[in-house]
Amino acid sequence: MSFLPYAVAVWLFVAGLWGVVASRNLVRTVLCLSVVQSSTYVLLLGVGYRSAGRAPIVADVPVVSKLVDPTVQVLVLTDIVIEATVIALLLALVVQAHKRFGSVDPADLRPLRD
Amino acid sequence: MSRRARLGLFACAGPALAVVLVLGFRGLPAFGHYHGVYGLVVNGVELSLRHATDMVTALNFDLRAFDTLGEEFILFAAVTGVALLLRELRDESQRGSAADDGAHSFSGASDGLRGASLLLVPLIVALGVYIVLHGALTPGGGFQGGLVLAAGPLAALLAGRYLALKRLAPHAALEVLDALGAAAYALLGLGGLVFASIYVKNFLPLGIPGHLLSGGFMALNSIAVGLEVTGAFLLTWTEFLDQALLIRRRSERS
Amino acid sequence: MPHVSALPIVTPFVAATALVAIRPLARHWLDDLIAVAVAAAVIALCAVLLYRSGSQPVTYWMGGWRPSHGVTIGISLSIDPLGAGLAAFSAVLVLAALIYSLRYFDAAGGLYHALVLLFGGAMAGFCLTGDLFNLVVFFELMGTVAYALTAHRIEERAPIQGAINFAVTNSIAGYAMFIGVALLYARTGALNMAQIGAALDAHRADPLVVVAMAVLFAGFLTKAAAVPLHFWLADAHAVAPTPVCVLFSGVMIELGVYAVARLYWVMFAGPMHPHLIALRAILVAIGVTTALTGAVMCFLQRHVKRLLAFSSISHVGVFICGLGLLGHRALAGVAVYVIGHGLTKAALFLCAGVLLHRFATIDEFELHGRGRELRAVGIAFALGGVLLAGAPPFTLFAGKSLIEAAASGSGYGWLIAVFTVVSALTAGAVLRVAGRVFLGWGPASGPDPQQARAARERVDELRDAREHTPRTMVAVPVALLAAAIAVALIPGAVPAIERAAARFTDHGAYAAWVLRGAGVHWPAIAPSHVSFDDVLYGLLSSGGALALAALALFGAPLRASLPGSLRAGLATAVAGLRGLHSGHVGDYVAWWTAGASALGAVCLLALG
Amino acid sequence: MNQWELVATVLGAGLIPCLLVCALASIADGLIALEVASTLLSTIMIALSEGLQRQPFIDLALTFALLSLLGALAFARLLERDL
Amino acid sequence: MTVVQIMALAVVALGGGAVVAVSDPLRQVLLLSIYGVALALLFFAFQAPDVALSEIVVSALGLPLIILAALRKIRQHERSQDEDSGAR
Repeated sequence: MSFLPYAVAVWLFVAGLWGVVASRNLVRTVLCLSVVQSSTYVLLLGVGYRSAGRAPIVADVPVVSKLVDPTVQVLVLTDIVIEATVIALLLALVVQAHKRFGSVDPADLRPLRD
Repeated sequence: MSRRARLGLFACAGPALAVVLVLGFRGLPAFGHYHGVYGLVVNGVELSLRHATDMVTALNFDLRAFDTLGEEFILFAAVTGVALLLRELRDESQRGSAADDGAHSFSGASDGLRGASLLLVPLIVALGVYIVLHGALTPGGGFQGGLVLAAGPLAALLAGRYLALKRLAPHAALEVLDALGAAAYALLGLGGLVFASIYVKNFLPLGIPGHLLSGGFMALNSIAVGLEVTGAFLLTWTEFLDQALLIRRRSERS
Repeated sequence: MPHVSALPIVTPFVAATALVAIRPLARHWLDDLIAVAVAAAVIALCAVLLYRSGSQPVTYWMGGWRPSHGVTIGISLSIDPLGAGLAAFSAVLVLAALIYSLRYFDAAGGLYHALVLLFGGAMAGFCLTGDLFNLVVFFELMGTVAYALTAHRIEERAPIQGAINFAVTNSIAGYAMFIGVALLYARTGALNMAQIGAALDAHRADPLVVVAMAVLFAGFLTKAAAVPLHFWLADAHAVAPTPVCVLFSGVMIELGVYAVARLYWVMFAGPMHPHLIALRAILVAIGVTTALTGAVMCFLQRHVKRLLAFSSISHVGVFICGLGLLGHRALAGVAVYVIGHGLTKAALFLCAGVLLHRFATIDEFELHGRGRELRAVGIAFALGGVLLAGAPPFTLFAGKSLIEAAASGSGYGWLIAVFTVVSALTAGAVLRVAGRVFLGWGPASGPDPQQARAARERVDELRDAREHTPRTMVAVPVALLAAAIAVALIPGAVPAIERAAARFTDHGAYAAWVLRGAGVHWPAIAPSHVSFDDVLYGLLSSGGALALAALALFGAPLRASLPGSLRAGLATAVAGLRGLHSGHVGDYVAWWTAGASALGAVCLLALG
Repeated sequence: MNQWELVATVLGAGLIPCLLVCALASIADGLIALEVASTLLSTIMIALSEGLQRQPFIDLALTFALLSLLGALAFARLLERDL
Repeated sequence: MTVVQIMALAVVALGGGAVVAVSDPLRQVLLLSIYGVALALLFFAFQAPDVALSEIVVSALGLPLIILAALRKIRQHERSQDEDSGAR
């Protein structure tokens, strides 16, 4: 049972990649990418969790209590910002792709044939 | 490659990758049994040395403030990139005359909806300000609060007339807000260099733990990030909404 | 402790925000002035760091969070001569790109300059940081900026497609890195590379460490464009604005190789030491595959920028081979080669940009003979080809002979043959283009005419009339070529790089000066000398390049005399290789998965 | 495990039917399922804050309730032609 | 490992699978939002309220708005293309 979070992370990573590979629509590609990325959140937070640990905020609990690792949470915060920005940028590209190619199927986006 | 070949390749490679990852992950400490020292030291250090009670924010804006610099500039770069990619082209035009307003954007908002949304605006803004300012004390901080702040004007945007409200917050102003927020974060770090001779050194008085202005320059960092995120998300949203609602090719008739 | 350590990163960031903030004023000359001035200032700052770190490496703890009780909780910049030198080199190329952009195209006011400066700051941060997660953050920042810059010309199709493929594959590479960071953090409880390395020293390599290394390497090798993680590169580099290509091909992909080297020597050298021979074989195999695939694809192109892009892939293969030899001499060779290649490739891209600017196409056959009037550009282009072949005694030659000497020393003497073939093919392709475009040699029509369409670009983006080429656009590539010729000829330059590489590869000393601030006494390194054999190989690859170019231009009768079955077989092989570079992002991700899982599996089997 | 966590678990399991409706039923039904999921999360977060005895975390439930309201508005307006 | 955590992990695993498996992008946006809700719950259960709050603000409003606007632009553009081809 204690492997479950890591197993979920592997599942999300590979399933998301499958979605990207199988996608016929670039919007779907982008959304599947965000699933791939979410696997890293699960992994990181799973790594830093301590049994019966409390959230690392000592406004209302004593400092000496058992706290979970705050560092991984900071890494995940950065990760989430990266997710939001990359998705915005990619969707801007997809919108332009539809203007230029008239399609968002990656199979139709082939200006360079060689 | 044909679709079939592609899926076939992945059918071999994907499970192989999963096996590789699982083999690696088996070396991880069992869930809940993590014993790294980094977090322990941080939990010990922050309250005593920096008078902050939210360790995550303290890490974000003080210990690992340099990472956050990178993070803020990723956001800034992405927004600049979106502005670059969605710029109006020569073969496009924006339908922006007053006569157009309402005809094509979000039409048909009832007065009730509009009123309710406008009532939401101050509530959301107040919440955003609260989250930004209490970053060092309770969950939240510049990023989360900034996004909530951006949601305030958005409520008005979605309920009312898109164009009329967009005139109040034009792209240029939002770009400036975004840029100033990012610059403020970088310059607060330079403050450390100037006053304490090390970049991102916390150079302000630390205050009393649990009080609003505790944690030295963390509160200011949080505000800078909040401003940047507000500008960044409002800009991104309106850029995309412009594309969806206003910008048309010259040849198109709506 | 030099106070300027953080400034090469922060100054361009602040300048970029200023450029965006003053956009409502919209003054072109102001944008240009700020951008160029800041780029020049960053070069000066990097030079200071290079000078300081030459005598003693610098550790700069951000926010003053020095390690306490042996635990690092802050972020450090760990500046050694090689890192500072690479930062300075990237800053030089940023300046070159900005000066070239002055008259090249009508850059979207302010935004373009801001993005280029952000790119420069991110590269500097990537080179200087000593923190693993910080490295990943700067990787993502470089990526975000690069995706946007690739698609700068949104009026056209190819840039959009190239940027999408670039963004998707490199984002996945970034996620793989996050997994690597999480694994190492779980094992060592640290994010500082030196401390991770010190913690890993205590144990043998177990599957967790091996997988962490494999996913991190897979991530950075994606940025470096190692086969089969390389597909995005040609799509992106062929279509990005020419000045941006200078940064992409000249230094960005090399940073991927740099990161692999840094991670290996700082973190994994301890646990991997018993498996040195196996790891060497793995990396050299990747390098050789990359070098040969890139070289063949390069020779097959008629889209000149795409040709140069594949040539970059091929040279990255050479870098990976040199790195894979896992010795300081080979690494020094790679460093010298990176400088020479970066300057030469930048100059070649800029010459291609002149053609594009003037004739609105970059197709080799459409340009047939039209370059006659651009004599200076033609000479520069051909000279670039000769340099790329590794002709003695210039910089590329100096780097290659160092790698080759190291290869013979560690039982990989056959790599010399690979390098010779690779240099001959990539330089031969460039010389062929030079002959066809600037001298009008060879036939004026070629295979795959549908490629020509992709090579044309719209006219109305450009600010200047097409009748003449602005002087800065010729001066910049000429200056870069002059530098490519001169660097290795400066007395003491190559030995200095050898010393820097020897420091770079000293696993124990790195941990000592980063974690304990210990003074470091470097052992003296006997400088290596160019042997007669090296000159011979250099001449051989240059001669091979000339012969291949001549064969491609005038060899039609010879090719026709080959037996039909052989020709058909070759054509099928070529079509198959091209078919792999389909431009379909799903294909690329499938290949990425295959490459990453293969790397992981091989590492687990050979190193576990 | 106290009664609050039990409540949270039961309500959390309610997210699964929401996923099913979204995946299989019409878009309009999916939108409603999303609203149900939002309500569920707000409630779960309140329950968990009580269960863990960390009352300040109720902030999260409040923020989410407000934002999901706006999110629903955004969905409704931008999907108006597809409903 | 608590029951809440197991439940949250299960919902996340299912949700991620659902987002990947569905092919209609519009449906995917809805699923992605619910997936975001599930992730926020997971983060909360993992004692990471800061991260949960980030996920909430991003997945409740930040991203769906962008994706929906992009989809609407694509559909509007498709319609105008159909009109163009119909007129010819």
